[in-house]
Amino acid sequence: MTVTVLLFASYADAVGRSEIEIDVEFGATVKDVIEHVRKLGDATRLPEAPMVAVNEQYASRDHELRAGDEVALIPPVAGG
Amino acid sequence: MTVTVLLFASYADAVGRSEIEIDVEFGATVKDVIEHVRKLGDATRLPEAPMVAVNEQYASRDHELRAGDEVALIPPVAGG
Amino acid sequence: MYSAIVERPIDSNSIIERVSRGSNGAVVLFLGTVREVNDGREVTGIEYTAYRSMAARVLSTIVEEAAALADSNDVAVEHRLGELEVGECSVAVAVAHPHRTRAFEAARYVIEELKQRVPIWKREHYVDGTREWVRPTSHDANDFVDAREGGGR
Amino acid sequence: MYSAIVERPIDSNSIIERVSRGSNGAVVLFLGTVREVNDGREVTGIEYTAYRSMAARVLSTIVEEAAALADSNDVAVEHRLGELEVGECSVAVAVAHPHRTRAFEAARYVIEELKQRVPIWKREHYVDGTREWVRPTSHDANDFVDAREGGGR
Repeated sequence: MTVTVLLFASYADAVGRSEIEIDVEFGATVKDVIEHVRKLGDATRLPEAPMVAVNEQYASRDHELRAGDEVALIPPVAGG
Repeated sequence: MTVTVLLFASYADAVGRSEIEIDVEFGATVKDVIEHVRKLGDATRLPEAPMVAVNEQYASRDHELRAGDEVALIPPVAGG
Repeated sequence: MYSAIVERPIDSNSIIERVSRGSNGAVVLFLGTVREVNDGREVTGIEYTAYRSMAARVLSTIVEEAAALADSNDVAVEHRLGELEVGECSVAVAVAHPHRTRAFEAARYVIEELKQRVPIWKREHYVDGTREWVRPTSHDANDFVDAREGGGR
Repeated sequence: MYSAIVERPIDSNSIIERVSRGSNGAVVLFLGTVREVNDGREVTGIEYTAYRSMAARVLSTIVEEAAALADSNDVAVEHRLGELEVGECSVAVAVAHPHRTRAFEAARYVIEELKQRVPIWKREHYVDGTREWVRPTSHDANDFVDAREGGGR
Protein backbone atom coordinates (compact mmCIF):
# COMPACT_ATOMS: atom_id res chain seq x y z
CA MET A 1 0.00 0.00 0.00
CA THR A 2 1.08 3.60 -0.54
CA VAL A 3 1.46 6.33 2.06
CA THR A 4 2.55 9.93 1.62
CA VAL A 5 5.49 11.11 3.70
CA LEU A 6 5.88 14.81 4.45
CA LEU A 7 9.23 16.24 5.50
CA PHE A 8 9.81 19.68 6.95
CA ALA A 9 12.61 22.06 7.83
CA SER A 10 15.87 20.22 8.70
CA TYR A 11 14.37 16.83 7.80
CA ALA A 12 13.45 18.09 4.34
CA ASP A 13 17.02 19.34 3.96
CA ALA A 14 18.41 15.96 5.07
CA VAL A 15 16.40 14.03 2.51
CA GLY A 16 16.42 16.70 -0.17
CA ARG A 17 12.65 16.47 -0.62
CA SER A 18 9.56 17.60 1.21
CA GLU A 19 7.09 14.98 0.00
CA ILE A 20 7.55 11.32 -0.94
CA GLU A 21 5.12 8.57 -1.89
CA ILE A 22 6.33 5.25 -0.54
CA ASP A 23 5.12 1.68 -0.75
CA VAL A 24 4.92 -0.21 2.53
CA GLU A 25 3.65 -3.66 3.52
CA PHE A 26 0.13 -4.03 4.72
CA GLY A 27 0.24 -3.58 8.52
CA ALA A 28 3.30 -1.31 8.39
CA THR A 29 3.81 1.08 11.30
CA VAL A 30 5.20 4.55 11.75
CA LYS A 31 8.50 2.92 12.69
CA ASP A 32 8.70 1.18 9.30
CA VAL A 33 8.20 4.48 7.50
CA ILE A 34 10.91 6.15 9.56
CA GLU A 35 13.36 3.35 8.72
CA HIS A 36 12.48 3.63 5.05
CA VAL A 37 13.01 7.40 4.99
CA ARG A 38 16.29 7.24 6.91
CA LYS A 39 17.74 5.13 4.06
CA LEU A 40 16.80 7.80 1.53
CA GLY A 41 18.60 10.65 3.19
CA ASP A 42 21.43 11.55 5.47
CA ALA A 43 20.43 9.27 8.35
CA THR A 44 22.70 11.05 10.81
CA ARG A 45 20.46 14.08 10.38
CA LEU A 46 17.25 12.09 10.74
CA PRO A 47 16.87 10.79 14.28
CA GLU A 48 15.76 7.21 14.92
CA ALA A 49 12.70 8.40 16.81
CA PRO A 50 11.46 11.70 15.43
CA MET A 51 8.05 13.02 16.33
CA VAL A 52 5.53 11.88 13.76
CA ALA A 53 2.01 12.94 12.83
CA VAL A 54 -0.36 10.68 10.93
CA ASN A 55 -3.12 12.61 9.20
CA GLU A 56 -2.22 15.69 11.27
CA GLN A 57 -2.39 13.92 14.64
CA TYR A 58 0.72 13.12 16.66
CA ALA A 59 1.20 9.35 16.59
CA SER A 60 3.39 6.78 18.34
CA ARG A 61 6.05 4.64 16.64
CA ASP A 62 3.87 1.54 16.64
CA HIS A 63 0.86 3.30 15.13
CA GLU A 64 -0.39 1.05 12.31
CA LEU A 65 -0.84 2.77 8.97
CA ARG A 66 -3.56 2.53 6.37
CA ALA A 67 -3.36 3.08 2.62
CA GLY A 68 -3.32 6.77 1.75
CA ASP A 69 -2.22 7.96 5.19
CA GLU A 70 -0.26 11.20 5.37
CA VAL A 71 2.78 10.58 7.56
CA ALA A 72 4.63 13.73 8.60
CA LEU A 73 8.07 13.63 10.20
CA ILE A 74 8.13 16.53 12.60
CA PRO A 75 11.46 18.12 13.56
CA PRO A 76 11.64 19.74 16.99
CA VAL A 77 9.05 22.49 16.72
CA ALA A 78 10.21 26.06 17.17
CA GLY A 79 7.19 28.28 16.77
CA GLY A 80 6.52 31.42 18.74
CA MET B 1 2.98 71.17 66.80
CA THR B 2 0.97 71.12 63.59
CA VAL B 3 0.58 68.30 61.10
CA THR B 4 -1.42 68.17 57.88
CA VAL B 5 -3.93 65.36 57.54
CA LEU B 6 -4.99 64.26 54.08
CA LEU B 7 -8.21 62.33 53.55
CA PHE B 8 -9.22 60.51 50.40
CA ALA B 9 -12.21 58.79 48.83
CA SER B 10 -14.60 57.32 51.44
CA TYR B 11 -12.60 58.82 54.32
CA ALA B 12 -12.91 62.30 52.82
CA ASP B 13 -16.66 61.69 52.50
CA ALA B 14 -16.85 60.55 56.13
CA VAL B 15 -15.15 63.67 57.45
CA GLY B 16 -16.49 66.04 54.82
CA ARG B 17 -13.03 67.41 54.08
CA SER B 18 -9.93 66.28 52.22
CA GLU B 19 -7.29 68.25 54.12
CA ILE B 20 -7.07 69.35 57.76
CA GLU B 21 -4.38 71.08 59.78
CA ILE B 22 -4.38 69.74 63.33
CA ASP B 23 -2.42 70.51 66.47
CA VAL B 24 -0.95 67.56 68.30
CA GLU B 25 1.31 67.17 71.34
CA PHE B 26 5.03 66.89 70.80
CA GLY B 27 5.75 63.14 70.47
CA ALA B 28 2.32 62.35 69.07
CA THR B 29 1.99 59.23 66.93
CA VAL B 30 -0.04 58.18 63.93
CA LYS B 31 -2.49 56.59 66.40
CA ASP B 32 -3.11 59.96 68.04
CA VAL B 33 -3.90 61.57 64.71
CA ILE B 34 -6.32 58.79 63.81
CA GLU B 35 -8.16 59.24 67.12
CA HIS B 36 -8.32 62.96 66.56
CA VAL B 37 -9.75 62.60 63.07
CA ARG B 38 -12.30 59.97 64.08
CA LYS B 39 -13.86 62.54 66.43
CA LEU B 40 -14.26 64.99 63.55
CA GLY B 41 -16.19 62.70 61.28
CA ASP B 42 -18.50 59.76 61.18
CA ALA B 43 -16.32 57.40 63.19
CA THR B 44 -18.22 54.33 62.07
CA ARG B 45 -16.99 55.05 58.55
CA LEU B 46 -13.39 55.65 59.69
CA PRO B 47 -11.83 52.42 60.91
CA GLU B 48 -9.78 52.34 64.10
CA ALA B 49 -6.72 51.15 62.21
CA PRO B 50 -6.70 52.54 58.69
CA MET B 51 -3.61 52.38 56.55
CA VAL B 52 -1.60 55.58 56.98
CA ALA B 53 1.19 57.22 55.05
CA VAL B 54 3.48 59.81 56.58
CA ASN B 55 5.16 62.01 54.01
CA GLU B 56 4.10 59.55 51.28
CA GLN B 57 5.53 56.46 52.99
CA TYR B 58 3.33 53.82 54.60
CA ALA B 59 3.77 54.08 58.39
CA SER B 60 2.79 52.07 61.45
CA ARG B 61 0.39 53.25 64.16
CA ASP B 62 3.19 53.99 66.60
CA HIS B 63 5.20 56.04 64.12
CA GLU B 64 6.20 59.25 65.90
CA LEU B 65 5.36 62.45 64.08
CA ARG B 66 7.31 65.63 63.56
CA ALA B 67 6.03 69.14 63.03
CA GLY B 68 4.90 69.71 59.47
CA ASP B 69 4.43 66.03 58.66
CA GLU B 70 1.86 65.14 56.01
CA VAL B 71 -0.28 62.33 57.42
CA ALA B 72 -2.53 60.63 54.87
CA LEU B 73 -5.31 58.27 55.87
CA ILE B 74 -5.47 55.69 53.10
CA PRO B 75 -8.74 53.84 52.43
CA PRO B 76 -8.42 50.34 51.00
CA VAL B 77 -6.73 50.99 47.69
CA ALA B 78 -8.56 49.99 44.53
CA GLY B 79 -6.38 50.94 41.60
CA GLY B 80 -5.99 48.93 38.45
CA MET C 1 11.64 52.16 32.96
CA TYR C 2 8.56 54.34 32.76
CA SER C 3 5.68 55.03 35.09
CA ALA C 4 3.02 57.70 34.95
CA ILE C 5 -0.31 58.74 36.36
CA VAL C 6 -2.28 60.34 33.52
CA GLU C 7 -5.63 62.02 32.97
CA ARG C 8 -6.03 61.17 29.29
CA PRO C 9 -6.84 57.93 27.45
CA ILE C 10 -4.10 55.31 27.59
CA ASP C 11 -2.53 54.34 24.28
CA SER C 12 -1.42 50.74 24.66
CA ASN C 13 0.76 50.94 21.54
CA SER C 14 2.83 53.72 23.01
CA ILE C 15 3.32 51.66 26.18
CA ILE C 16 4.49 48.70 24.10
CA GLU C 17 6.83 50.95 22.14
CA ARG C 18 8.44 52.12 25.38
CA VAL C 19 9.67 48.60 26.11
CA SER C 20 10.29 47.19 22.62
CA ARG C 21 13.90 46.65 21.60
CA GLY C 22 15.64 44.25 19.25
CA SER C 23 17.21 42.42 22.16
CA ASN C 24 13.81 41.42 23.52
CA GLY C 25 11.97 38.38 22.22
CA ALA C 26 8.84 38.70 24.34
CA VAL C 27 6.45 41.48 25.26
CA VAL C 28 3.67 41.04 27.80
CA LEU C 29 0.99 43.72 27.98
CA PHE C 30 -1.67 43.85 30.67
CA LEU C 31 -4.69 46.13 30.25
CA GLY C 32 -7.22 46.76 32.98
CA THR C 33 -10.55 47.92 31.59
CA VAL C 34 -13.80 49.14 33.12
CA ARG C 35 -16.29 46.31 33.43
CA GLU C 36 -19.97 46.81 32.75
CA VAL C 37 -20.98 44.62 35.68
CA ASN C 38 -19.27 44.39 39.06
CA ASP C 39 -20.58 42.28 41.94
CA GLY C 40 -23.83 41.94 40.05
CA ARG C 41 -24.47 45.67 39.63
CA GLU C 42 -24.62 47.34 36.24
CA VAL C 43 -21.92 49.97 35.95
CA THR C 44 -22.07 53.01 33.67
CA GLY C 45 -18.62 54.33 34.44
CA ILE C 46 -15.85 54.67 37.01
CA GLU C 47 -14.19 57.69 38.55
CA TYR C 48 -10.57 57.18 39.60
CA THR C 49 -8.90 59.44 42.16
CA ALA C 50 -5.50 59.23 43.79
CA TYR C 51 -3.13 60.57 46.38
CA ARG C 52 -1.35 61.66 43.32
CA SER C 53 2.19 62.47 44.46
CA MET C 54 2.42 59.30 46.53
CA ALA C 55 0.79 57.20 43.81
CA ALA C 56 3.40 58.37 41.31
CA ARG C 57 6.16 57.61 43.79
CA VAL C 58 4.90 54.12 44.69
CA LEU C 59 4.26 53.28 41.05
CA SER C 60 7.81 54.26 40.20
CA THR C 61 9.14 52.10 43.04
CA ILE C 62 7.11 49.10 41.86
CA VAL C 63 8.49 49.49 38.34
CA GLU C 64 12.02 49.54 39.75
CA GLU C 65 11.30 46.39 41.74
CA ALA C 66 9.86 44.64 38.69
CA ALA C 67 12.87 45.67 36.64
CA ALA C 68 15.17 44.22 39.28
CA LEU C 69 13.09 41.04 39.39
CA ALA C 70 13.23 40.65 35.61
CA ASP C 71 16.77 41.98 35.27
CA SER C 72 15.49 44.28 32.53
CA ASN C 73 14.80 47.99 32.32
CA ASP C 74 12.02 47.43 29.83
CA VAL C 75 9.11 47.86 32.21
CA ALA C 76 6.40 50.49 31.72
CA VAL C 77 3.13 51.33 33.43
CA GLU C 78 0.49 54.01 33.08
CA HIS C 79 -2.56 54.50 35.30
CA ARG C 80 -5.37 56.81 34.30
CA LEU C 81 -7.40 59.02 36.66
CA GLY C 82 -10.73 60.78 36.13
CA GLU C 83 -14.00 59.58 34.65
CA LEU C 84 -13.84 56.43 32.54
CA GLU C 85 -16.58 54.73 30.56
CA VAL C 86 -17.22 51.00 30.36
CA GLY C 87 -14.57 49.34 28.21
CA GLU C 88 -12.02 52.12 28.65
CA CYS C 89 -8.54 51.26 29.83
CA SER C 90 -7.62 52.32 33.38
CA VAL C 91 -4.18 50.79 33.56
CA ALA C 92 -1.59 49.41 31.15
CA VAL C 93 1.53 47.47 32.07
CA ALA C 94 4.12 46.38 29.51
CA VAL C 95 7.26 44.35 30.07
CA ALA C 96 9.69 43.21 27.41
CA HIS C 97 12.43 40.69 27.96
CA PRO C 98 14.65 38.36 25.95
CA HIS C 99 12.63 35.47 27.43
CA ARG C 100 8.92 35.21 28.03
CA THR C 101 8.87 33.73 31.54
CA ARG C 102 10.48 36.82 33.00
CA ALA C 103 8.20 39.11 31.01
CA PHE C 104 5.09 37.37 32.33
CA GLU C 105 6.39 37.37 35.91
CA ALA C 106 7.34 41.04 35.90
CA ALA C 107 4.06 42.17 34.31
CA ARG C 108 2.13 40.18 36.88
CA TYR C 109 4.27 41.62 39.65
CA VAL C 110 3.53 45.20 38.58
CA ILE C 111 -0.24 44.79 38.45
CA GLU C 112 -0.45 42.82 41.72
CA GLU C 113 1.71 45.29 43.62
CA LEU C 114 -0.07 48.25 42.04
CA LYS C 115 -3.39 46.92 43.28
CA GLN C 116 -2.03 46.43 46.78
CA ARG C 117 0.14 49.48 47.30
CA VAL C 118 -0.67 52.40 45.03
CA PRO C 119 -3.06 54.90 46.66
CA ILE C 120 -5.71 55.05 43.97
CA TRP C 121 -9.44 54.71 44.55
CA LYS C 122 -12.37 54.21 42.28
CA ARG C 123 -16.03 55.11 42.58
CA GLU C 124 -18.41 53.17 40.43
CA HIS C 125 -21.41 54.87 38.91
CA TYR C 126 -24.43 52.61 38.57
CA VAL C 127 -27.36 52.58 36.19
CA ASP C 128 -29.70 53.69 39.01
CA GLY C 129 -27.70 56.92 39.43
CA THR C 130 -25.97 55.96 42.67
CA ARG C 131 -22.22 55.86 43.09
CA GLU C 132 -20.05 53.95 45.52
CA TRP C 133 -16.39 53.69 46.45
CA VAL C 134 -15.15 50.26 45.46
CA ARG C 135 -13.56 48.10 48.10
CA PRO C 136 -10.91 45.73 46.86
CA THR C 137 -12.24 42.24 46.27
CA SER C 138 -10.55 38.91 46.70
CA HIS C 139 -11.40 37.78 43.17
CA ASP C 140 -7.76 37.88 42.32
CA ALA C 141 -5.03 38.59 44.81
CA ASN C 142 -6.16 41.47 46.96
CA ASP C 143 -6.41 39.47 50.18
CA PHE C 144 -3.18 41.13 51.25
CA VAL C 145 -4.79 44.58 51.39
CA ASP C 146 -7.82 43.33 53.31
CA ALA C 147 -5.49 41.74 55.84
CA ARG C 148 -3.37 44.87 56.24
CA GLU C 149 -6.43 47.01 56.60
CA GLY C 150 -7.47 44.86 59.56
CA GLY C 151 -11.02 44.72 58.33
CA GLY C 152 -12.22 43.12 55.16
CA ARG C 153 -15.63 43.43 53.68
CA MET D 1 -12.16 32.23 19.96
CA TYR D 2 -9.85 32.97 17.07
CA SER D 3 -6.72 31.35 15.72
CA ALA D 4 -4.92 31.91 12.47
CA ILE D 5 -1.68 31.26 10.64
CA VAL D 6 -0.94 34.34 8.55
CA GLU D 7 1.66 35.54 6.07
CA ARG D 8 1.32 39.26 6.71
CA PRO D 9 2.39 41.51 9.59
CA ILE D 10 0.47 40.93 12.84
CA ASP D 11 -1.60 43.85 14.09
CA SER D 12 -1.68 43.51 17.88
CA ASN D 13 -4.56 45.99 18.16
CA SER D 14 -6.81 43.83 16.03
CA ILE D 15 -5.96 40.82 18.20
CA ILE D 16 -6.88 42.80 21.32
CA GLU D 17 -10.11 43.94 19.69
CA ARG D 18 -11.08 40.33 19.03
CA VAL D 19 -11.21 39.61 22.76
CA SER D 20 -12.33 42.96 24.22
CA ARG D 21 -15.83 43.12 25.63
CA GLY D 22 -17.49 45.18 28.35
CA SER D 23 -17.80 42.13 30.56
CA ASN D 24 -14.03 41.73 30.71
CA GLY D 25 -11.89 43.68 33.16
CA ALA D 26 -8.52 42.35 32.10
CA VAL D 27 -6.70 41.80 28.83
CA VAL D 28 -3.34 40.06 28.59
CA LEU D 29 -1.42 40.30 25.34
CA PHE D 30 1.72 38.34 24.58
CA LEU D 31 3.91 39.25 21.61
CA GLY D 32 6.80 37.17 20.42
CA THR D 33 9.30 39.21 18.44
CA VAL D 34 12.42 38.43 16.46
CA ARG D 35 15.52 38.96 18.57
CA GLU D 36 18.68 40.46 17.14
CA VAL D 37 20.91 38.04 19.05
CA ASN D 38 20.21 34.38 19.77
CA ASP D 39 22.68 32.09 21.53
CA GLY D 40 25.32 34.73 21.01
CA ARG D 41 24.93 34.98 17.22
CA GLU D 42 23.81 38.15 15.51
CA VAL D 43 20.56 37.58 13.65
CA THR D 44 19.41 39.57 10.62
CA GLY D 45 16.04 37.87 10.25
CA ILE D 46 14.03 34.71 10.66
CA GLU D 47 12.14 32.56 8.20
CA TYR D 48 9.13 30.71 9.63
CA THR D 49 7.68 27.65 7.91
CA ALA D 50 4.96 25.28 9.01
CA TYR D 51 3.07 22.08 8.35
CA ARG D 52 0.36 24.53 7.70
CA SER D 53 -2.87 22.52 7.84
CA MET D 54 -1.79 20.71 10.99
CA ALA D 55 -0.46 23.91 12.55
CA ALA D 56 -3.82 25.61 12.05
CA ARG D 57 -5.59 22.62 13.52
CA VAL D 58 -3.35 22.33 16.59
CA LEU D 59 -3.47 26.08 17.18
CA SER D 60 -7.24 25.97 17.11
CA THR D 61 -7.25 23.06 19.59
CA ILE D 62 -4.93 24.96 21.95
CA VAL D 63 -7.21 27.99 21.86
CA GLU D 64 -10.18 25.78 22.72
CA GLU D 65 -8.24 24.29 25.63
CA ALA D 66 -7.25 27.73 26.90
CA ALA D 67 -10.84 28.92 26.62
CA ALA D 68 -11.99 25.92 28.66
CA LEU D 69 -9.24 26.58 31.21
CA ALA D 70 -10.24 30.23 31.54
CA ASP D 71 -13.96 29.59 31.15
CA SER D 72 -14.01 32.36 28.53
CA ASN D 73 -14.30 32.43 24.77
CA ASP D 74 -12.18 35.56 24.57
CA VAL D 75 -8.95 33.91 23.46
CA ALA D 76 -7.17 34.82 20.22
CA VAL D 77 -3.88 33.88 18.62
CA GLU D 78 -2.12 34.63 15.36
CA HIS D 79 1.18 33.18 14.16
CA ARG D 80 3.01 34.60 11.20
CA LEU D 81 4.97 32.64 8.59
CA GLY D 82 7.52 33.82 6.05
CA GLU D 83 10.51 36.13 6.33
CA LEU D 84 10.59 38.39 9.38
CA GLU D 85 13.05 41.11 10.28
CA VAL D 86 14.49 41.77 13.73
CA GLY D 87 11.87 43.33 15.98
CA GLU D 88 8.92 42.08 13.94
CA CYS D 89 6.17 40.16 15.67
CA SER D 90 5.96 36.42 14.96
CA VAL D 91 3.13 35.54 17.31
CA ALA D 92 0.43 37.38 19.24
CA VAL D 93 -1.80 35.89 21.93
CA ALA D 94 -4.61 37.84 23.59
CA VAL D 95 -6.92 36.71 26.36
CA ALA D 96 -9.60 38.81 28.02
CA HIS D 97 -11.43 37.82 31.16
CA PRO D 98 -13.45 39.43 33.93
CA HIS D 99 -10.49 38.72 36.24
CA ARG D 100 -6.80 39.05 35.57
CA THR D 101 -5.51 35.79 37.05
CA ARG D 102 -7.39 33.73 34.50
CA ALA D 103 -6.32 36.03 31.67
CA PHE D 104 -2.65 35.62 32.60
CA GLU D 105 -2.96 31.86 32.99
CA ALA D 106 -4.73 31.33 29.69
CA ALA D 107 -2.34 33.57 27.73
CA ARG D 108 0.60 31.71 29.22
CA TYR D 109 -1.05 28.39 28.42
CA VAL D 110 -1.48 29.31 24.76
CA ILE D 111 2.12 30.38 24.20
CA GLU D 112 3.62 27.44 26.11
CA GLU D 113 1.49 24.86 24.31
CA LEU D 114 2.06 26.58 20.97
CA LYS D 115 5.80 26.29 21.44
CA GLN D 116 5.52 22.63 22.33
CA ARG D 117 2.88 21.33 19.94
CA VAL D 118 2.38 23.49 16.85
CA PRO D 119 4.43 22.26 13.88
CA ILE D 120 6.20 25.50 13.01
CA TRP D 121 9.92 25.86 12.40
CA LYS D 122 12.22 28.79 12.09
CA ARG D 123 15.48 29.29 10.29
CA GLU D 124 17.65 32.12 11.52
CA HIS D 125 19.66 34.19 9.09
CA TYR D 126 22.95 35.42 10.50
CA VAL D 127 25.11 38.43 9.75
CA ASP D 128 27.74 36.19 8.11
CA GLY D 129 25.20 35.04 5.51
CA THR D 130 24.62 31.55 6.96
CA ARG D 131 21.24 30.25 8.00
CA GLU D 132 20.29 27.54 10.44
CA TRP D 133 17.16 25.77 11.65
CA VAL D 134 16.57 26.72 15.25
CA ARG D 135 16.28 23.95 17.81
CA PRO D 136 14.03 24.71 20.75
CA THR D 137 15.97 25.90 23.75
CA SER D 138 15.30 25.37 27.41
CA HIS D 139 15.48 29.08 28.21
CA ASP D 140 11.81 29.00 29.04
CA ALA D 141 9.73 25.87 29.11
CA ASN D 142 10.64 23.85 26.07
CA ASP D 143 12.16 20.99 28.02
CA PHE D 144 9.01 19.03 27.28
CA VAL D 145 9.72 19.00 23.55
CA ASP D 146 13.33 17.98 24.04
CA ALA D 147 12.18 15.11 26.21
CA ARG D 148 9.52 13.96 23.76
CA GLU D 149 11.96 14.14 20.92
CA GLY D 150 14.17 11.68 22.78
CA GLY D 151 17.24 13.67 21.93
CA GLY D 152 17.95 17.18 23.03
CA ARG D 153 20.71 19.33 21.79
